[in-house]
Amino acid sequence: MAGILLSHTEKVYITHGVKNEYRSDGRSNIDYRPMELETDVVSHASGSARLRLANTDILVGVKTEIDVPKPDKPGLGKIEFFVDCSANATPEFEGRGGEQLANSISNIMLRAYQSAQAFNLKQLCIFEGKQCWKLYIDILILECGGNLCDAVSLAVKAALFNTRIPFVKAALMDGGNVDLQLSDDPFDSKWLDVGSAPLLVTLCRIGEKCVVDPTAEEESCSLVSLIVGVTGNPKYYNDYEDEEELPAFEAKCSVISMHGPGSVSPQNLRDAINQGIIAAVCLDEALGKTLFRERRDTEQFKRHSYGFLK
Amino acid sequence: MREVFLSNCEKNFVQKTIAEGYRLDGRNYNECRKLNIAFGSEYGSCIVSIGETKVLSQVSCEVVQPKQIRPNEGLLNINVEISPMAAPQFEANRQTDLTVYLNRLLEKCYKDSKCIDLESLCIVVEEKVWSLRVDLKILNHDGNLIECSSIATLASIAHFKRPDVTRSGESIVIHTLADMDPIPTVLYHYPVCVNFAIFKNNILISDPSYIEETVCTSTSEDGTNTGGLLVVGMNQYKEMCLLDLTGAAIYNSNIVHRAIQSAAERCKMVVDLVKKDIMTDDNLRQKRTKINFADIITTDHAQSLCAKDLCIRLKNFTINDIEMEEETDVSKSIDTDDNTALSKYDVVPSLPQTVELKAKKGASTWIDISSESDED
Amino acid sequence: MQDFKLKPMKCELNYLSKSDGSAILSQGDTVVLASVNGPMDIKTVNQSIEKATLEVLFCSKEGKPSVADRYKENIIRHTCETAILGCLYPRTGITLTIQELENYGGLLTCAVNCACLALINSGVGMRHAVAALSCCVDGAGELVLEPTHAQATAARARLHFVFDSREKSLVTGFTEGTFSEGTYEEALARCRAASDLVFAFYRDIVSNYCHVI
Amino acid sequence: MTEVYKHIHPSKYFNDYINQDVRPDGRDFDQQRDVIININGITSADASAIVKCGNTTVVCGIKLELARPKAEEPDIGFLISNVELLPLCSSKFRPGPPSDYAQVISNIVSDIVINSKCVDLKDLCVVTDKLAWVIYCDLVCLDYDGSIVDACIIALITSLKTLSLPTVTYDNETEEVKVDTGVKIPLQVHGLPVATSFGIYHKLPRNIILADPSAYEEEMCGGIGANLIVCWNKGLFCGIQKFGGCNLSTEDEKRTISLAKQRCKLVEQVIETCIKNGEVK
Amino acid sequence: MPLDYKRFNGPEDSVSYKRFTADYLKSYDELHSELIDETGHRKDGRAMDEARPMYVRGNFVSQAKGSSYIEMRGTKVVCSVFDPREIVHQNEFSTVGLLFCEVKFAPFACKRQRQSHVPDSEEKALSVALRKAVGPTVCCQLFANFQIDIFVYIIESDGSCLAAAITAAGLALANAAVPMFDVVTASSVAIIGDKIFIDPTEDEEHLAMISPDTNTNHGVITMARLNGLMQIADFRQIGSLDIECILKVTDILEQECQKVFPKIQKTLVGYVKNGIMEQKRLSEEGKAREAKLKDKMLEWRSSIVNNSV
Repeated sequence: MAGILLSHTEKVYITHGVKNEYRSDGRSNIDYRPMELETDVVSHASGSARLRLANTDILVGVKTEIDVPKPDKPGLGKIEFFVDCSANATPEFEGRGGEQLANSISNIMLRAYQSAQAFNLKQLCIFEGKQCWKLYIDILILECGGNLCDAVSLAVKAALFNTRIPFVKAALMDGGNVDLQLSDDPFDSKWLDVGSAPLLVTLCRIGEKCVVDPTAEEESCSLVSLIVGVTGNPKYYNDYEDEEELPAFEAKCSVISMHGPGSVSPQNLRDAINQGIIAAVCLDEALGKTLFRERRDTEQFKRHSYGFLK
Repeated sequence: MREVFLSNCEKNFVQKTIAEGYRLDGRNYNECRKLNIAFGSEYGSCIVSIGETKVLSQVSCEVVQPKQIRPNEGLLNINVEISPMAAPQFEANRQTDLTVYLNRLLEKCYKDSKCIDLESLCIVVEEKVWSLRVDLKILNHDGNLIECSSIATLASIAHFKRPDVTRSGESIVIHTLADMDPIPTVLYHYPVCVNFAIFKNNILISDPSYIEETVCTSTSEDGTNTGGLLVVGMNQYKEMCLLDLTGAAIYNSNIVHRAIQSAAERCKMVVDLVKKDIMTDDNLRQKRTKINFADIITTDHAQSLCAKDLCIRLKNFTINDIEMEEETDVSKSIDTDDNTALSKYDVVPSLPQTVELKAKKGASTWIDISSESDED
Repeated sequence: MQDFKLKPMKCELNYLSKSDGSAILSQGDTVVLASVNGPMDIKTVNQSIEKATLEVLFCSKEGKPSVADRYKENIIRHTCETAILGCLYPRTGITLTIQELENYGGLLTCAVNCACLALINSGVGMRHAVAALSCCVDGAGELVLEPTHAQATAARARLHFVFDSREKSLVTGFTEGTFSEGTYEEALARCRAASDLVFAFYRDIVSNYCHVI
Repeated sequence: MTEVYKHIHPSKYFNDYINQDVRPDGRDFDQQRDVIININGITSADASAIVKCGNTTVVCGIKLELARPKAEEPDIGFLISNVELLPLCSSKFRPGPPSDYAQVISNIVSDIVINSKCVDLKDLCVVTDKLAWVIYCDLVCLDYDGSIVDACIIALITSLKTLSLPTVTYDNETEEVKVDTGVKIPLQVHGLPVATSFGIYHKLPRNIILADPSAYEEEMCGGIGANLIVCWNKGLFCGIQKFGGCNLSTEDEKRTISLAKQRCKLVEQVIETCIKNGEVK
Repeated sequence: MPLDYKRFNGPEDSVSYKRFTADYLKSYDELHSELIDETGHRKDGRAMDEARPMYVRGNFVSQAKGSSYIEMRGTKVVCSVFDPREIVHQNEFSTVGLLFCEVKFAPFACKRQRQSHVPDSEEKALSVALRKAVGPTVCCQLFANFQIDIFVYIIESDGSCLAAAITAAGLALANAAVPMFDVVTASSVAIIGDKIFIDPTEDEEHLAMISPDTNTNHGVITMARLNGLMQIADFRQIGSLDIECILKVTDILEQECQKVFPKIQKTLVGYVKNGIMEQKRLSEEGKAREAKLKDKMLEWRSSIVNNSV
């Protein structure tokens, strides 16, 4: 993707490593690299997050706007993803170079969030058929170090978790217009329910095996990769009194998509999907626990802010 | 845009002559070419020419929804277009840096200076306002485009009249021009952009021609650039609304000073002319005289393409000398002709050094060579 | 014979100094400005090894491009392509730019005539000159040659023809509205006869300039 | 072998055929290609027609919409027709917004429909100044093999003839609109304009008129598109357009007009039978 | 939105009349009950696991190098492929050829709303998916620095558009004699709860995209398969499905793709046969002509000999 030039021998080295479940940075095939996550980094946005996964750097901002719902979906809000591949990430993104990549990422995010079981747009409704919230999710790719999709989905979920939307009172006026009343208190707002929002896991097929969280070098060794979007478990994102009473959770696929010029055998595909779901569930648990702990800390003014933009 | 190359000898020659106090067309440093404004049959259309530079401007209006942040203001859009008509190096339907530059300067000068009462363009708050669109077409590019297009913008906006509107309850009625007298646009002040070329960091030249503009912004032979273009936007009250410099940095503050002073004079002159011309035009319209762009066509006067190249400075000759020499083949009717058939070049005092070829149907050709001393 | 009166025509050549050839023409109240540049170097993709590529650009007064403008460009391009001896200038481009100044009916015929004058003025080699004329069928079914603005807008049909100067054969034709076969033939014949007047006007203009040069 | 010859020496190849008084596809100079019409094949459109003139294939689909009429003309509806020349129909066209040529064709087709006055736009108004029908006619070329205007006009008129408008009720008080698709009224189509394209091939001593030229013939006659389009509608012309190509003499012109008239009758028959068959079904 | 200057535009506020019909907004349950009748058959009379009949032909567009047309009742797709051409605006040498795919809907293709002329995100996504699906089968290494254009036009869309587009593109590529590893076919299913709709229509797809309130499965899966090599070229799922369901559907889809395969094969073989026959006929004709010429020549020679004698 990002102008990585590898010699044939280097490629063989990586491929052989993957075959023996031992990757060049010491991980096994199902390990993620360490990542840093920070939320609430952009003060002007309703919610924001910055994620750094090894060399991949993503900044996500969520903006809210009041809009009119679609005529055929009167009870639902709207969500829109916009990916900007900054030319800082790699010189190839200069001009319109990153457009294709940006389109494919925003497209897969949109598809992943389409199902109500992944993200319920009903919570964005203000007045059925008249007014709703529209979420603009701006994704800025600051640096490319492989595995963009996973990083983007993590950052988006974190940013949405961090998003507050103000309480609005709506009343129907004469002539079919809706009167909106916004509270004067900026803290009079609600959190979005994002527990079930999906995470994407990219499985890169190298040789005959699949690895998660590929580095840029590994990506260039692979002909085909599979992206699996898996819904999250709300348990980790909320403070339930009694966990026993929750309905049994089952991770579901909200999107599957293939990339790259190669093809896979049916058995490979099945294994990869299985592997992807397992990885996503682990990832979701880690993310949920971290975010929830952070929110609790913030509420108790214990939060230490660090990192850039702050 | 195709690239235009300027030869070194051309560049050097221009720089040298200007340093010596001469300009190619014989003007003084602060002398401008002849400014002419011609109005078309519709309100808000005019062709402005400064010398050979010609710009067509047309104002049109339509009813639109206002912007949410300014619900009680109308809109103003300025749109500059440079087609291959202006000069061969331009390509069709392609925006060049020059187009963007001109557009931006004009927007600064007319939108950001708030010279137009946008609130008077409002019909129904938050629902309907007039949107004015100024379309500028560069017809001929012979330097000083910014000044010419700024005068064209000003003249056409000042000349423009929008249809009258009456409100009856919810609905609005837009009257045709025949129905009800149209309403002129309210202008708080009349800003004009004046363009100067700077040579050698201390020579200030008003109304630069195409070649002067090109030379002053290009690097000289020794690789340094000591010239540039300075645009001053100013209204008739000597209030500045725009200052823009392209080219080399100025280390001589005096030059800006001089430019502003000179611009003030020029603005006054231009605004007066615009106002006067609009007045005359209005009077003519009241008398139901037909005004049309066809009026700018002069038929009794033919100019050959090479006339431009014959612009030479003949200081040491007087017209009498030449007439003596050429008496044999010059027709007797020169003097009478000069007085009766006024062609646009005969009345141009700022172009005294042109050598011109003139033909009348049926008459034999004759040559008229005039010089500065003759004009004096 | 009264039908053979055309609208007053006025023309100035070399109106623009930067173009290789230019003309401003008024026919009645309609005024058009045309400029010709070329033959000059163009992009390799647009080059033709057999003849010069003619590019026509029609600019309406109010600036917004429209589908109808492209149609006008197409008509002018086709007309001028037959008139120009393009094979003299292979691998080059000729740009013809037309600017509408005033439109009081008959804009397209005026534009074609103006384009022809500008081409003559530019010195591009030409097979023949072209003359465009229009004619309309009024409410009573009568033919009116070179109608005024009011007549043209009220007319049932408007027919426009372009003829060449050598054989007076039809180069281009375009019509608006509905009309019968008889009307068409009469209109064609009448316009063809009247085209002489336009050519005479061209000759006048050109001879004027011959004296100068 | 012939294919190679055609590629290497396209004009000579063509000339060889013309010298034998036959066209490369075996037709006579005056002969037109067969017309095949299929109506209402596209169920997602409100009316549709697929027309094949030889290889040239055009699909017309009509979509109905409702809108407020223009303030200046409150009692008329809209008829919007556009021609799309897809990149898939010929290698001459590239993806992206319509080329200049596509715009010219759109303009010609739309002019013919307006000039022939075959649809009275006043019929399309539901409530004056409040509601009117918008008929979007999208003409899509699937195979470009010349004489595109002919095929477009046939497709457009045929689909207009099969179009019927649902009934609309408009409540003046609440501004509520109700549409009943159960009851439909056929649209009144007056007249039946038929366009006939000709190519004019330059040849000494006499130019040759080619009726219904194919894409290759059009190219030989001076570039993309037909040279002469004659549109005949119930005894009247509603458009004669000639662009470029060689100049046209008076006799040639007479012949094209008589050919256009003949063609008009033929096409009329085809359309009528097609619609009748459709109704029977 | 900026106005499109290159087309005739209707009024900006126009809306489809279907918005005002009585059955515009139906509840989920209503729509759900309409899909299947009491006997377990679908609206159009098919069984759940029955695909629509498919009409396939090649050589549809005379001007293209290769083309195809596929009709599955309400879904009609045209595809054409052109000669490889040099990549424009490319500075570097690329060792593999490029595929350029464009999928477009006709403005009147969808039942509900008029499609805009400007490519929307769905068209872009379909184009990307198509490129992914046909990419593995084209021998791109054979035409370095060139690109092959594949244009797909959906004249009418009634579900399973992507599957139809991929199958059509596969056929058109083969028809254009582009070197390929294998024939690619595609098929799709819609899942609503425990029901699996093979080759879904627009209504079925639409419903499968909406999530019911209960936490049941719903979604659409499209798979493209290289039948000879038994490889999966593309796999695309959307909705919310559990793993068992996906694995089950994968098997079903493989079988469905396999079912389409012979149809495409037959069509292709037919064209090859015709081509050979045509070639034979031409060469025979040529031989006959030559023989005739030879006779004439002999005649002429003998006449000369006779004369001279």
